[in-house]
Amino acid sequence: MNKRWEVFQHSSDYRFTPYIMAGDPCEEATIELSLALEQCGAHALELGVPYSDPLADGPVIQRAGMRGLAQNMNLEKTVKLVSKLRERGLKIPVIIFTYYNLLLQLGENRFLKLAEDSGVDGVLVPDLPYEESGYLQKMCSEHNLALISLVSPTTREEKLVRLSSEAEGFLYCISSLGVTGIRSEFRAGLDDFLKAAKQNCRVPVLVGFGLSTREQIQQFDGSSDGFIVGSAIVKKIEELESDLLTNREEAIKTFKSYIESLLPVYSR
Amino acid sequence: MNKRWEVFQHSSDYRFTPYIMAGDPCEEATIELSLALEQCGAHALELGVPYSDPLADGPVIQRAGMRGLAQNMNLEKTVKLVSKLRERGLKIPVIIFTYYNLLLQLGENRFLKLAEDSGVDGVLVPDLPYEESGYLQKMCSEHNLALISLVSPTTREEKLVRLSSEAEGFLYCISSLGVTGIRSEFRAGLDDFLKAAKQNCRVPVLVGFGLSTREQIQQFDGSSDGFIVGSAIVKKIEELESDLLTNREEAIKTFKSYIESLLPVYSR
Amino acid sequence: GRYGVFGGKYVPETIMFALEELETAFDEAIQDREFNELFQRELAIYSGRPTPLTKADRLSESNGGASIYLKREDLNHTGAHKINNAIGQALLAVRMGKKKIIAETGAGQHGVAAATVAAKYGLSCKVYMGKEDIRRQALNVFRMKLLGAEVIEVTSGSQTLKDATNEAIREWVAAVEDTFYLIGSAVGPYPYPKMVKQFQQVIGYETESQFKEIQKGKLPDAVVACVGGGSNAIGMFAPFIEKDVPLYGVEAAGMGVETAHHAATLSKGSNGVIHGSLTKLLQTSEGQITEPYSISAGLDYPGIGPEHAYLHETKRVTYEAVTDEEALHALKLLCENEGILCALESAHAVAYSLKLAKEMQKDQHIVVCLSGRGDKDVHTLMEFEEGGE
Amino acid sequence: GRYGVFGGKYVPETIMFALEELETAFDEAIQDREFNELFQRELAIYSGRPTPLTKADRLSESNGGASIYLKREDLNHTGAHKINNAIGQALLAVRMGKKKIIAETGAGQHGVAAATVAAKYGLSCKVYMGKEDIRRQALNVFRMKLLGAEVIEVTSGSQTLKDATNEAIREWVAAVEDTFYLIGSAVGPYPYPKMVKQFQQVIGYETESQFKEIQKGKLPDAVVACVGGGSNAIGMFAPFIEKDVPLYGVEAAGMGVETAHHAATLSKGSNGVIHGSLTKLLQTSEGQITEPYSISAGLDYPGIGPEHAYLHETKRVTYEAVTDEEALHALKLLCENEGILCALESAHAVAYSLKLAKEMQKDQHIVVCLSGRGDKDVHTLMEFEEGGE
Repeated sequence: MNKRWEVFQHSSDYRFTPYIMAGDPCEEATIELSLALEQCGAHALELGVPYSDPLADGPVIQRAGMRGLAQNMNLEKTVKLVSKLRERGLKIPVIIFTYYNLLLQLGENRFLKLAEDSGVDGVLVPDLPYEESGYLQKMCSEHNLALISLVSPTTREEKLVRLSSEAEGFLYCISSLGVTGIRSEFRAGLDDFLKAAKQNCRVPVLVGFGLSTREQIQQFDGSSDGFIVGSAIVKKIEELESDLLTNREEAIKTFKSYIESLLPVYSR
Repeated sequence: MNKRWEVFQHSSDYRFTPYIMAGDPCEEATIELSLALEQCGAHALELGVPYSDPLADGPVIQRAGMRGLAQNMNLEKTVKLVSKLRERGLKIPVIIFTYYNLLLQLGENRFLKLAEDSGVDGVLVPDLPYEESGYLQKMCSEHNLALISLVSPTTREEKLVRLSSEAEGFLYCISSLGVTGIRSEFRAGLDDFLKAAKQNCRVPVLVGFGLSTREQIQQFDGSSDGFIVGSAIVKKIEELESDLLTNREEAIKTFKSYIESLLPVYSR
Repeated sequence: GRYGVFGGKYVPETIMFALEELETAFDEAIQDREFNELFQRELAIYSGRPTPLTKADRLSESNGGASIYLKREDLNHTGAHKINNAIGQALLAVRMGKKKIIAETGAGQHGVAAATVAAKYGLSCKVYMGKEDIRRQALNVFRMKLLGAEVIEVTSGSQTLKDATNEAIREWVAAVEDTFYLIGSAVGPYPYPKMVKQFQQVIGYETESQFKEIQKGKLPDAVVACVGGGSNAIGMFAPFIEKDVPLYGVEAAGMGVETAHHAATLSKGSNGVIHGSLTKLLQTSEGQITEPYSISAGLDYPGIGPEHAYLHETKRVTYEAVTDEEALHALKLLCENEGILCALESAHAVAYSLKLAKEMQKDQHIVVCLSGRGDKDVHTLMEFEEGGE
Repeated sequence: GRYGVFGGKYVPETIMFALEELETAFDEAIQDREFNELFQRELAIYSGRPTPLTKADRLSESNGGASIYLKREDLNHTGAHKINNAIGQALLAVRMGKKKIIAETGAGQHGVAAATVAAKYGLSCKVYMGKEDIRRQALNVFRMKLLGAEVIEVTSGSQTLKDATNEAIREWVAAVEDTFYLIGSAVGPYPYPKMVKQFQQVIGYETESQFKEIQKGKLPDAVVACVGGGSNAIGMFAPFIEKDVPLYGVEAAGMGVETAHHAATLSKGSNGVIHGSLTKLLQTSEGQITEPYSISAGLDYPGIGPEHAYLHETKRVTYEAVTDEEALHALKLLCENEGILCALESAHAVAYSLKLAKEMQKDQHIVVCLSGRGDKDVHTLMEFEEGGE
């Protein structure tokens, strides 16, 4: 476990982990948005990689991916972008969120080496379930990267025990079935699921998928150690797209006040 | 055998039997065309009845039928038209050319009574072959009407013998396979067919289907006793349609000179 | 050549010899074991017979009353029972040494079947089709051309099936010496009605043995088929006519038999001659044949096979008429409940079966001839839906 | 769940349990004699199996070389082999107590098959279809709606099959607890490739026994099938893989494998993950999946079933690619010589067989899987003809 993860683990806050898409709407914007998020109190950052076929994502993140693709953003550049973030002073753990096919084409080994060198802290591959992740798991350990595990309310009990006890970085608990996206209601019995997930977990348990308001976020404090917000933030970035390209300073200001409005008071 | 047929039979001319469509382009025109044809030397007249489905006719006579239908001409009116022709002095035998369905709907008996009373001399039903004509044959005899038989180059020998020996009025020899219409060439072996037809025949043997020029007509003199011209005359009537409706005297003059141009010199 | 007063050969003398030649050749062929085996083999290996007898469980249940079985002629090659007859006549043409076939077509189904067997057996093929139908059925015209057939545009009369048939007969009269006329339904001059029945009766005989196998030797309590010219119906009825099985023929009532827009030949027609045969037909009092109407192109014929006229007169078969709307409704029900999109023609038979089933007992069984598939009708259905909405 | 390195389950954790549940249910079902008998009975009584093996006499003669036999999957209910698998998966869904099915579709053939079995077995059905495909295939969309299915327009990505599949998977992730995902080809996460093969292998087993009956116990000298996702091919190859029979899979070369417009996944693709499975696929060097092209909508898929990727790598099956033009030419030849209008997909297999036959002896025999009928392609053919003239 590296230093950044140690800080993350030992935080007593209700941990805020935002997701943004690399290259949306351009590389420089991604850098400034990342820094702004850290300034707003983010404890870690998920950086998505644009992909032609993001089958775990809803429409908001799909569109962000299209914008990223239009910028010729790819996995290699996303990893290298983390170097730049580190140069610009980003301190929080950064997790690369990538579909498996992108990893395969770049080469798993090449990716891991590059990620390690660039200051990446973790990898999350939404279409690589535990059963298929043996090799990558092993290689991540060798490269000091956390392979983030996702667990879902549909995950069988014995598997949940195993995944939660072996989790590194944090354990990603999917709050509702379906793809990423904004939701107005959550699944009944979610608290029991989170409780079970926490039982054997040595790392913070974060809840994600569908959270878009302060009220929704606050409802999971207590049952989880932190939360992930993706689509809601990406949607705000979409709204700010043209300003982010031409009047970035103003846009970042608006963005930060949006993030502040989202966060529970006590997490800041 | 009535008087009109007797004259027809005993003529020494190469007999001219034209075909026109009743009601084409109007009833009065049919009357005047009939009288004109007699004046030009016709030995008998075939009067067609407009029918929706004239499957033995080519396009020229099909169109004439459409014009007749548009005038509401039908079988009953066609028969009654013959009365008017007689009143106007027509002396030659008149044969009603009708499809069998029209006869059936009017009623065979009703038709025969009406035909006899109206001065009709014969009936020709192109879709009633010998095999199906037993009843009509018998009834025609009772009503002093000749049921005209058609024979074709495809008629089997024994049938040809029977049809030609039983023929009344005249024997209609089909000069070529196919429907009525103008043809530029005739079937090889036609002379042998006509010869065979004449062999047992007690009535004149007429050749028809496809004759449209003086040259064609002359070629059958010798092998037959007369000829039928349908489509060529009907086509001329079609050309004269508007004049026949509005400037009839002039049209009839033109028509007569056309007929004269068609006939072999010696038949007039 | 008669069925009571109906039938006969009302054709020009020129083709009488050909009908005799055809009758002789046909009678010889069906006495010939080799020919019959060849015919059966081609039906099996080329067209996929036997076609199954499918029990329509969900449809029967939701409808109530008797169970409905579907004889699946829709599963034949080219999508309807038409191919049975086309194969039979084409094999006969080959046996007679003919190299050319001609055929008439309305919506194009029989034209496609004729073009298909012509391609299969190496014959040339001319298909006569009304100008109006060519416009409406461009896809089928294209298919016939793909199959190597020549499609002849018919511009006479009302430019539809009736006129295409007239024109095919005219062509036959002209080319009778080397041409085989492949008629598509149980109509036309004798021996065509007999021949078409012979080649279509495989439907009924298969049904009988399949039903007996399922129902332990019993016969169905009712057999239903749609009737245009009547080839699928006569083929289906064939083995049952002499047996104690109620038979139902279903005509197209179009917009209603009380309107001028229907094709209910038996219900509303009178005796007359059409296309070489004395039968019932739709005509004016003067004998002009009228244009029939049905949403289904295959039932849209002003005449009917002469044996049906006879079976109607003798009351051996009950003929009923079903409207466009009833047929459409039945088509949808069959689709939704059984996953089978049937032809609009067949939907008439289904519609009547649904009525009949309701009046029958739960332990009784109706067999319906599903004469063809409905792929060809999707355009019509779409237009109707759009128009109706 | 692997074929060499290929296959696997590359899906979100949320649906992993469903794949396990499915695999267990499937393994139990195929061990259960009653289930197998039911499946075989439905294939026979509903879809009309066995489909015949038709010898293409005139085509073979005019081509020269080996004789060509056609396995007639075009005669199945709904017009293609797709229904075999749809029936199998639907029966499994019913057995598992699922009431809802979802499916993806490109041109609409699998969508129609899925909607058909949903209607037949009383399941609700949602079909995911790209917006672009909905526009191009309005008739099939209408058919699915007639069958009672809901057609969901997919506006993501390139709005075609690939994206419809992504969207169906997304829906499955959301509704996994009560929904059965009916995949249409031998693709997707394990156990789908295994399951689709199991339900399609009836093609191969029937072919083997039919061929042996005709040729006195011999096996064919070559077996050819087209490959998009590869379900008809894997079903056809199944019984022959372990035997000494040369097998050929035919991909779509579109405008040519040297151009950017083809769907030749094995010839030109590289290892990658698509729709839950590690296989060969068409992609950029960075891993973005590219849009394939073929005149045939059913071959127009950027991936391929993982077992084909394995059979390709081990060289057990020879995979070749055939262009649009070659396929069109073969389609016409088959039409003109045999009276069979095959699907554009199947025409690729026919085209390759014609090449292959020429290199073989007169007393040798090729079996081609005629995976579907071409009625659905007539519009495309017409457009192509018009464009070409």
